[in-house]
Amino acid sequence: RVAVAANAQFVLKKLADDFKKRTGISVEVISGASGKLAVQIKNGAPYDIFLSADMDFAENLYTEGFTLSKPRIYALGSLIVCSSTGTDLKNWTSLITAKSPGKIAIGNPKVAPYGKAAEEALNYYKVYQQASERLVFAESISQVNTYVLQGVVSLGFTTQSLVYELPASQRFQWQKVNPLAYAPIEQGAVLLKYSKNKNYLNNKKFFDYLFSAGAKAIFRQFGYTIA
Amino acid sequence: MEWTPIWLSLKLAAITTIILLILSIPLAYWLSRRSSLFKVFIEAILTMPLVLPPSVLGFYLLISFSPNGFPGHWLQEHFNLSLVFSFQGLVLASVIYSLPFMVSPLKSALAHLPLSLTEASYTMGKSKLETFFRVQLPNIQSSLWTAIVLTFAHTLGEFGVVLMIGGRLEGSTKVASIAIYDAVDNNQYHEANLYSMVLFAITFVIVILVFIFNRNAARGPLE
Amino acid sequence: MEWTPIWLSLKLAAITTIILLILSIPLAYWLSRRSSLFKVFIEAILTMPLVLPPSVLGFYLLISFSPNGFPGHWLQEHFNLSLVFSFQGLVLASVIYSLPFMVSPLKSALAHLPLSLTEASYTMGKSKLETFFRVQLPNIQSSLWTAIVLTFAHTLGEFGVVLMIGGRLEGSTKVASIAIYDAVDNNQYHEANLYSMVLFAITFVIVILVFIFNRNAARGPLE
Amino acid sequence: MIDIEIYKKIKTYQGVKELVVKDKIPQGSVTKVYGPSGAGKTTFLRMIAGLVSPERGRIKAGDQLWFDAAVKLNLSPQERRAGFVFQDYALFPNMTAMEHLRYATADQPLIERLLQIGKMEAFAGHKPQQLSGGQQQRLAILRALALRPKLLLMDEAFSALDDELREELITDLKVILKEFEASTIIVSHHAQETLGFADRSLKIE
Amino acid sequence: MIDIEIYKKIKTYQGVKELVVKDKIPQGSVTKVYGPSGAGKTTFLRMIAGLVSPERGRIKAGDQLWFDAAVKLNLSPQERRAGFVFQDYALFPNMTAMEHLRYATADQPLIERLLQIGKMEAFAGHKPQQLSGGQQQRLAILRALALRPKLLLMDEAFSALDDELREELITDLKVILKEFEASTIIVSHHAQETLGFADRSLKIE
Ligand SMILES: Nc1ncnc2c1ncn2[C@@H]1O[C@H](COP(=O)(O)OP(=O)(O)OP(=O)(O)O)[C@@H](O)[C@H]1O
Ligand SMILES: Nc1ncnc2c1ncn2[C@@H]1O[C@H](COP(=O)(O)OP(=O)(O)OP(=O)(O)O)[C@@H](O)[C@H]1O
Ligand SMILES: [Mg+2]
Ligand SMILES: [Mg+2]
Repeated sequence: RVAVAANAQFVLKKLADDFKKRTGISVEVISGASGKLAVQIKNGAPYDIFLSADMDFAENLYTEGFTLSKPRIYALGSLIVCSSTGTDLKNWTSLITAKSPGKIAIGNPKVAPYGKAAEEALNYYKVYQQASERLVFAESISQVNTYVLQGVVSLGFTTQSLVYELPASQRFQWQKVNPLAYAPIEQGAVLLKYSKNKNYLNNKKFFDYLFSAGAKAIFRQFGYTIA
Repeated sequence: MEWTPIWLSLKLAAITTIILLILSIPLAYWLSRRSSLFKVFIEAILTMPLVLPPSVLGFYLLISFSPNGFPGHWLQEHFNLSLVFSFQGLVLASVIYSLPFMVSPLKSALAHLPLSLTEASYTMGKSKLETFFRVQLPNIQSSLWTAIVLTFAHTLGEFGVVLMIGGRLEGSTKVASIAIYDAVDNNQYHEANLYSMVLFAITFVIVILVFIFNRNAARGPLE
Repeated sequence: MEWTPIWLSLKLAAITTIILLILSIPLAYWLSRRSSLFKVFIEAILTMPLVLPPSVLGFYLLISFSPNGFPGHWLQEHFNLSLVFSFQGLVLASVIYSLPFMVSPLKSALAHLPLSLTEASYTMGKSKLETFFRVQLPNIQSSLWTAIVLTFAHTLGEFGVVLMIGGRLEGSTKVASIAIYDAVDNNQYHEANLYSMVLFAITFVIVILVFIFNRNAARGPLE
Repeated sequence: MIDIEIYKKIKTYQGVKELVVKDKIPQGSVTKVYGPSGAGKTTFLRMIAGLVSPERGRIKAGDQLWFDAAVKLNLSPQERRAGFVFQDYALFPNMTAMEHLRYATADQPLIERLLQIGKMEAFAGHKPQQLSGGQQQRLAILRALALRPKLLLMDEAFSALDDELREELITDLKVILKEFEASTIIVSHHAQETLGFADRSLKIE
Repeated sequence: MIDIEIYKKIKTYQGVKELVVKDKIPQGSVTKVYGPSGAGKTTFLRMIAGLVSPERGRIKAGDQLWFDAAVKLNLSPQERRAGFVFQDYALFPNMTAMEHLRYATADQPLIERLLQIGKMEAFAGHKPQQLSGGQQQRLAILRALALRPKLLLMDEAFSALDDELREELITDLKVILKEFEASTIIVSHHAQETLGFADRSLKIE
């Protein structure tokens, strides 16, 4: 059983399919907010592998002794700015300074890594002040996506992988945010102590597979960069 | 710990409860009178928002009231009222979500009241309105207070809907339940405990006062 | 769309409602009898779980019943019973969370019943138990069914607590509310709508049937 | 004068029987209604007060038409404003005796006078459940009188009063009813109970 | 024989007055209790049935002690099992007449006989709110009798019955009470009502 941060669940399903094709071993994917998953793991959740949306939760589990290994970075996330209202995003900073109506959604910087990155990016471009009264803070990256796709907000900052998950019919504009504008979004994976209980070999096999060339290709395909 | 979220929560719960009182009293009255299949149908409909997970209810509300949607656009245009990411939106959502907890107990209590009380009042020339407020309502006091307490508490604890359509704006939609939720998510257990305690303490005092008041009001002068 | 989550949800709601009935009936009876300050206190306490956001309540329950904690460890040791990440855990959480919605309306309804009915039954040599089940309870039928419907619906819609202490294990803790929530989170709006519709339809039919049944039962044979 | 002609089907397990009442009640009179238990006496009073509708017939009070099945006219209980003393009293559990009377009228001197007639001064602050049966019955009578009704309907209104109290009450009632120019219809099982009060009678079977 | 000596304070706005009753009720007798409204007659019956506790005194039924303030003995209403006809009937809204009697006894022949005595056969399937006042009162009496009580307490039990019906009922009651070897205490306002029924009387003031 793999517990995965909400932002990576889509790609993980692809990986699971690929892994099954290669080895015949099936993988159950459980997604949720990283923080919540971490709390659950500390309190006995029956998960074998944990893919966090950042490093902190993975590190924390490691230092408290719930893992078999040090956390490893399985991918670096990319931040995009996006909209479904038809605006041209080439010059997105000017959209913010222009004080056009409509809200801007980012993840809650306190808990969501992409929210933190978005905040950093806004500061980097020195538009945070102007943006601040239009900002709304979503619970998670999925909620940002919902806000954007439903057109409730005119701009949103989210993960690039969203782009590859959408059906072709969806009206959607996006623009990559310069990676220099925010600290890299390192996503850490750990093999959990629980994995020893059952099918340890299969668990280990999948964990190793995450860092294989085949997996990396799939990650790239969904807009992640690999360190 | 900040006090704004707590204050916002209490304000939201109080406003919601008052609006629900105003809505539910006539609704419960209407439902309690000779029941037709149509009323049974309406009553079942009122219960439906409960069945959805709050955040999904929030999602549907979000779609309906987003500036793209017709109702949302219309409200924005004509009243400059936005129901997403605003305190008003939270009130609306809480009202929809807690409605059955107010209406149903009142309706049952009214249905249990002996018919002869209203009949006596009617023969005295009293209108249905006056009869309702001076005879029927005072005689279901205990149910009324129970409904008020449940609605108030339920609104304080609500966070699914609020999380979806609120957007965590300091001072307008970041209520206490969201603050606690964030604190837990953020490993700030101490802060979460603190918020919980304060919310508990305040609510506990309110609830106890209501119950004691209710108990004394129900008693006769000679007991 | 899969049927397992729907089926799980209905099972959870049904079991929770039955357990709550068994717990709440004596509790409501006890609370409805001459009220002391102590009872007022207990009643207020019962309302408290409502005040917390469900996921935070879930968090506290998770900590209490985790194998690390004492109660969780003890249960695991002696009964091989785990209350986290198991269906049993969901039942426990739902029971705690929905308790006031069952107890309070029943208590109010019992308190409104004329005392002379129980007195008459006592002089007939009937025990308190028999009097309760054959005189008091049948005369608050309408409140009883209302409480049952509210509890059932509320349990179906619950997802905060359930998400926290249940995880989303296929076939045991991934209930319909979580499936819908996930679908929305994954932008699978079509699937979310489908789940919502099915849940709506099933609940609507159940609720309507209960209300019609209740309405007919309340009527006399000559009406 | 109240002109009554009504037909009403009463359903029981015995089958359906038709209640037929025709009567002209002179202004200011006291009419005693009697008949076996279950004959429809209470139903009759309820039809006059407007709480139950007859199937056919008409009720005319003075020159005002209260009910006429032919023209589908049916005044509400509020419009008829008949003083009604219910067989089971129908007192309001939330009100003290004084509040009952205040609910009926704002005329404080009348309230004082009524409390005195009913010997209820000492119980003005009691709620119904703190009153004895006879006290409740007297309160029900006083409440109906407080309306200054033109028509007073009493259903077994003296059944819980002892002979002495009843006779004193009747003496006072006669005075006050004359003052109000009210007509009275009283259902009673005991011939003796309405002796010296009723001046005419009507049998219902 | 029932040996009664009780003291009970009654609180009213008039102040507190003490109700004192001392009496010895012979086995099989019918005692009529009378006195002004509000004197405490209903309270007296409730104390005997165990629904209200006196402050001081004792109640002894046969050789069984029911209440003794001195030794803090107080049997519950269930243990005393006195048949009680309440002034306001206290019928169960959820039960039909037949179900009331079945609740009291499993003895079907007795039920049939009681329904006949009360002329209630045709109403066996009615719930209280579908019964007339007199029918409700008769049901209350039948329900108390269905217990085969050794002691029957009746509070204004004939007030809603007409003279003819009451006399027939009393004739039947006397037979059945003798059969049950029951003693009876009946509160009544009307001297006439208990004529030919009560064989002794007790005044409460
Ligand atoms: N719950 C109560 N609280 C306060 N006072 C009460 C209560 N019940 C009865 N009383 C008072 O106690 C007194 C005696 O009441 P009780 O019902 O025994 O009278 P009673 O002799 O049966 O009168 P009646 O013939 O009118 O039925 C009355 O004055 C009444 O006001
Ligand atoms: N809600 C009801 N449903 C069915 N039948 C009813 C209802 N109310 C009354 N009845 C029947 O109608 C008949 C007339 O009732 P009503 O109360 O008018 O009698 P009454 O003359 O007042 O008798 P009493 O002297 O016993 O009070 C009775 O046989 C009764 O059983
Ligand atoms: Mg009658
Ligand atoms: Mg009495």
